[in-house]
Amino acid sequence: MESAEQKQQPRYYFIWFLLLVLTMVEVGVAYLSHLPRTLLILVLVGLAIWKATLVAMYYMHLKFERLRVILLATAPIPLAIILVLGVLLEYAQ
Amino acid sequence: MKEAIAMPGGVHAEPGMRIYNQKLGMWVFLASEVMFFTGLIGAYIILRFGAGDWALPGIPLEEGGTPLAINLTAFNTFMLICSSVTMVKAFAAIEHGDQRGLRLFLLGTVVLGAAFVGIQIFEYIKLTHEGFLPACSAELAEIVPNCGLFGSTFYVMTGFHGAHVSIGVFCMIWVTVKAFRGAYTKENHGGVEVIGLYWHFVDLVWILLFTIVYLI
Amino acid sequence: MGWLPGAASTYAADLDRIFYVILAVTGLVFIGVEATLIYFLWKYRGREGRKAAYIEGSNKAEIIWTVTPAVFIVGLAVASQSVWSKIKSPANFPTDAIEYRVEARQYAWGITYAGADGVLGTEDDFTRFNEMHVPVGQPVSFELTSADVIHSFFVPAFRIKQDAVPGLIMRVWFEATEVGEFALACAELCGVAHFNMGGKVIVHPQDEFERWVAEQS
Amino acid sequence: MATLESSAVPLHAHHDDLSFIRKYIFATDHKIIGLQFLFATLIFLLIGGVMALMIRWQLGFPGEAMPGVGVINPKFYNALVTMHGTFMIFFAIMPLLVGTFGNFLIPLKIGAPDMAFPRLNMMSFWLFVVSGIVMTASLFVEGGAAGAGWTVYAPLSAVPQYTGVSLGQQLWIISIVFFGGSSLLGSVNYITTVINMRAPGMTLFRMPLSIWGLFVTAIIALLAVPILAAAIIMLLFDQTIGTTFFLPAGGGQPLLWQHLFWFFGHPEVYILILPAMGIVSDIIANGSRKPVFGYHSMVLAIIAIAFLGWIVWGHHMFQSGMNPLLGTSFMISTMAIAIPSAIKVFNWLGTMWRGNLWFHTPMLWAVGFVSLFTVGGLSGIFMASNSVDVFIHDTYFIVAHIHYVLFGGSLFAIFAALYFWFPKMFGRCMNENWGRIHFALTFTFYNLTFFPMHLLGMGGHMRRIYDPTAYEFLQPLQPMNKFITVSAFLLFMAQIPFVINFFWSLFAGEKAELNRWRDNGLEWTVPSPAPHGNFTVTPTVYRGPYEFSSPEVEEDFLPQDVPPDGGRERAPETVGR
Repeated sequence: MESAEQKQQPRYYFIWFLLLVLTMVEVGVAYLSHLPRTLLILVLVGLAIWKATLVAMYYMHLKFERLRVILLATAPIPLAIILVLGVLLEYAQ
Repeated sequence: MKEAIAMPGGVHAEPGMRIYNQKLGMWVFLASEVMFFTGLIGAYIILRFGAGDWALPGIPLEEGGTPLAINLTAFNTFMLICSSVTMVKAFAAIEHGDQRGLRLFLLGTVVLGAAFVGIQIFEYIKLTHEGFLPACSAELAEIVPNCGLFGSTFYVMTGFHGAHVSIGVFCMIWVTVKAFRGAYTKENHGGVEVIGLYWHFVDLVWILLFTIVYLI
Repeated sequence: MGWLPGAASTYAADLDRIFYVILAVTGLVFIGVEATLIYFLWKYRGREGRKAAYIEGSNKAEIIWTVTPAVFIVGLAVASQSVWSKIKSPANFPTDAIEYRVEARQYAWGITYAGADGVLGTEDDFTRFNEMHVPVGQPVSFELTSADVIHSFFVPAFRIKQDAVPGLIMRVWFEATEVGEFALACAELCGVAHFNMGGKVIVHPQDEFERWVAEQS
Repeated sequence: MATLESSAVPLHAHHDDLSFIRKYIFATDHKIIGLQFLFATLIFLLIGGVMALMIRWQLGFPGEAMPGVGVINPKFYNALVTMHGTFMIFFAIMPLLVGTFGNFLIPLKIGAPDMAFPRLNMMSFWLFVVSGIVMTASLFVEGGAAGAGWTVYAPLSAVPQYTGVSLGQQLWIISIVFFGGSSLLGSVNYITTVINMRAPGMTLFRMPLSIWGLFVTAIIALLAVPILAAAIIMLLFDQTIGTTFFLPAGGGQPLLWQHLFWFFGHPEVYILILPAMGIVSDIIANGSRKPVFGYHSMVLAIIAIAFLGWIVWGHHMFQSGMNPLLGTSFMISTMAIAIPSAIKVFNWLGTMWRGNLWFHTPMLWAVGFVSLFTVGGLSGIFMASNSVDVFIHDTYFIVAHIHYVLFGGSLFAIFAALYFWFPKMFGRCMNENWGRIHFALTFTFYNLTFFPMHLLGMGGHMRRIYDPTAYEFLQPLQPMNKFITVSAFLLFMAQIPFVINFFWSLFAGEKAELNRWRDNGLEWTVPSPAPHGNFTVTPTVYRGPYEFSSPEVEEDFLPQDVPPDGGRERAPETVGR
C-alpha cells in the first residue's frame, strides 16, 4: 500500500530476535525475587513497554505512517492513564 | 480489494487520512479495543493495589508463590511473537507480489496462533485441576494470598485475550483460504494488512499481559 | 427563602450560604438569558422583505462571555472548597467529638454507643437501631460502614450526607445546634425496602443525654 | 471486505431491483437504517414514557391502584426506576440522536454516497434490535426486571439476594453488551465516514455543527462504551460464576464499579447532549436566517466539552467516600465545563441577534432547547459545587437537572430535528400548526412537571424512593408530588398530537419540495426522499453551511454547493428521479 513506497524494508527478523531476547531477560528478571519489588516492577514494566512499542512501530508500521494515523492510534492512551491514575489517587490519602 | 484503493466518493480536495477505509476503520476499532483492555487491566491494577498481598513469581507456591506456570507461558509468548513475525513477513511477501511467500507465512501464522490457543486451553485445564479458579479451592485459598481475586482477574484478562486470539485465528484462516485462491496481488492486499494490524495488536496486548499478570 | 429544611448543625448555615449565592448568581443569569431570548424573539421576528444582518461572530463578545463565567467559577470553587473541607476533610475533624460507630444494613441503621466509659470497643458498648441520640452543642463523629450494599447516611436538617460502603470505613462528623428530633434517611438505592430505611437523630440537652446513656446500660 | 463495491460508484441503475427484504429489513442504505432506528426507538421511547407515568403515579398517589396497572409494589417500583432510566438513555435518546440522525445526516450532509461500511451499519442496527429485545424480555422473566438503578451500583447489583432479582439483572447486562457492540460498529463507521468520505471542498471547518456534534460523539462513544463493556462483563461474572471484582467479602472493591461506570457514564452524558447541541445550532441558524455566531468557537466548545467530559467523572461520587482532595480537583474540572457550555448558549443568542426569525416548528423546538438547556446547565453548577452537593446529591434536585438536560435538552432537539428533516426522510411535510400545538403543550407541561422537582430536592426529597410519605419530613411536600404527577400525565398526553401528526403526515402530508426550509446543507440538493447512493454526481463544496443572508446573493440563503460565480445551475438536483 502507499506506505510501501516510502519505507525501506524494516528488519523484521531483527525485531523478532530483539523481542525474543527481551522476553528472556524479563523472565530472568522475574526470578530475581530478592531484589527490591519497586525496582523489579519498574524494570519489568519498562521492558514490556519497550517490546510493545517495537511491535507497534515496526510490525504495525506506525513508524512509517503519517502523523495523523499515529495520533489516532495513540489517542486512547492518555485516557487510559487518566482512568488508572485517577482511581489510584484514591489510595494516596 | 480493488474498491478499497479507489477512494469511495470520488476525488477529495481534502483527502482525509489518505488511507483506505478498511485500514482506517481497523485503527479506529483498535482504539476502542485499547479502552476495553484498559477497563480490564485497569481494574486488575486497582484491585491488586488495594489488596496488598499477592502471589509472586520466583518463590515456591507454599511461600506465597504464583500458581501460574511461567515457563510454559514464556514459551507461549515466544509462539505469539513468532506468529507476529510470520504475519509481517506474509505482508512483506505480498507487497513484492510473492504469492508463495504469502501463503506459507499466512499458514505459519495460523498454525502458531492455533498453538497459542491450544497451550492456553491446556494451561486453563491444568490450573482448574489444581483448584485455581475465581472461587479458589480451599487448599489453594490457604496458601495463595487473595486467591479468589487473583483468579477472577487472571481468567477475565487472559480469557478475553484468548478470545481475541481465537477470533484472529478464524479470520486468519479465512484470509489464508483467500490467499490460496489468489485473491491478493501486489497492488491489492488490504485484507492482509488489516488482519495483520489486528494480529499485531493482540500480540501487543499479550506482551503487556504476560508481564503484569505473570511476571510482576 | 424557606425551601431548604431548617438548619440544625454548625456547618448547615455555611452550606446554605453557598447554596443561596449560587442561586442568586444562576438566578440572575437565568433571568438575563431568558429575558434576552424573549426580547430577541420579539424584536427580530421575521418580516417580509427584510434580510438578517450578516454577522459571523465577534471575538470581543466571545472573549467577554468566556472570561466572565470563568471568573465566577473560580470564585465559586474557592468558596465551596472551604465548606467542603470543613465537612469532609479528615484533617479538619473536631478532636473533642463523642465517638460512635454506625453500621448500615438492609434496612436499618445500627448505631453503637461507647456506653458509660465513653470508649468504643469495650464491654459496656451498646447498639440501638434507627435512633441516634446525640447531645446538643457538642461535635459527634463516627465511623460509618455497611454490612451488605451501599447505603447513604443523610440527615437533611444537618446537611450531611455520606455513603456507607461495605468493606470501607468512612468518617463523618456533625454538631447539632438545636434540641429535637431530626429525620435520618437512606439516600442511596439499597434494595426493595430502601424507602423504608428511615431513622431519627434525637438531639438532647447535655444533661439529658448523659442521663439517657446511663439508663441504657 | 468487498462491501464497498456498491457504494464506491453511484449505482442508481440497479438499486431498484433490491427485494423488499433487502431494501427495508436488511438494508445497507444509511437512510433506511436511520429510519429503522427511528421507528424502533420511538417504541422504546413510548415504553420509557409509560414507565415514567407509573413511577409518577406511585409518587403522587402512594399505594393506590393505578388504573389499568394496579398497585405498584416496591420491588416493581425499583424495576420501573431502573428500566425507565435504561430505556430512555440507551434505547431512546442515544439511538435517536446517534442511530437515527447520525445515520441519516452524516453521509447526506458531507456529500458521501453512503457510510464507509454499509454492512457493518446494518449489523449495528440489528445488534441494537437484539439488545432491545433482550432488555424488553427482562421485564417479563421470573424475579422481575433489574432493580438496582440504571447505574447498577455494586454490590447491590452484583449479588442476586440483595435485590431479589437474578435473571433480570443478568439479561440487563447481556443486553447492554449487545448494545455496546452496536454502538461500537456505529462509531467506527461514523468516524471513518467523516474522516475519509467528505465531498471535495468539505473541509472539517465547513462541516455543519450537527456533523461536528455527531463526529465528536462517535469518538466519545468509541472510547467510553468499551469501559462500560469491560465493567459490566466483570459484574456479570460476579453475579454468575463467583468472581469477586466488586464484592468486598472476596477482596473486591465496590467503589471500583463506580469509577469504571462513571468513567463511561459521564462521557455518555455528553453523547446524549453534543449531537443535540449541533442539531440545534443548525436549526437556529436556519430559523434566524443568519450564520451561526462564532462557528469556530462553537466547534472548539464541542471539543472542549468532550475532552473535559473525561476528567470529571468523580463528581458523581462526591459523597461516596472518595478522597476529599480528589473531590476538589473533580469540582474544578466539572465547573470548567460551564465555560464552553456558556459559550454555546451565548452564541445561540448571538445567532438570533439581528436575525430575521422564522418561527417554523423546528425553530420553536430549538428555541425551547436553548431556554431549557440554560436551566439544566445552571442547575448543574449546584451539583458541581462539592459542598452544596453534600445536601442535594441523590435528591430530586438532580432528577430535575437530568431531565432538564435530557428531556428539555436532548429530546427537544430530537423533536426539532424530526420536524426539520421529516420532509427529507419521507418526502412529505408534517403539519406545521399541529407541530406548534405540540410544542406549546409540551413546553408548558414539561416545565410544570420538572421545575417543581427542584423545590422537592431543596426540601430534601430523596430520589428513587417508593413512598415519600414513609418519611415525616417529606409529607408536607406531597401536594407538590401530586401536582407533578398530574402535570406528567398531561405532558404524556401532549404527545398525542405529535403521534397523530407523524403518522398522518407519513401517508397524507403535503408533498415536500426539494428544499423545504431554504437551507444550505447538501442534503437539500437531493430529492426527498433521497435515492440509494444519494448524489448522482458527487457535489463540490464551496463554503460553510451557514451562509444565510449573505450579501453576495439576493436570496437569504446560499447553499454549500453553489459555485462562487453565482451560477445557480445545479444539475444534480433535478436528475435523481
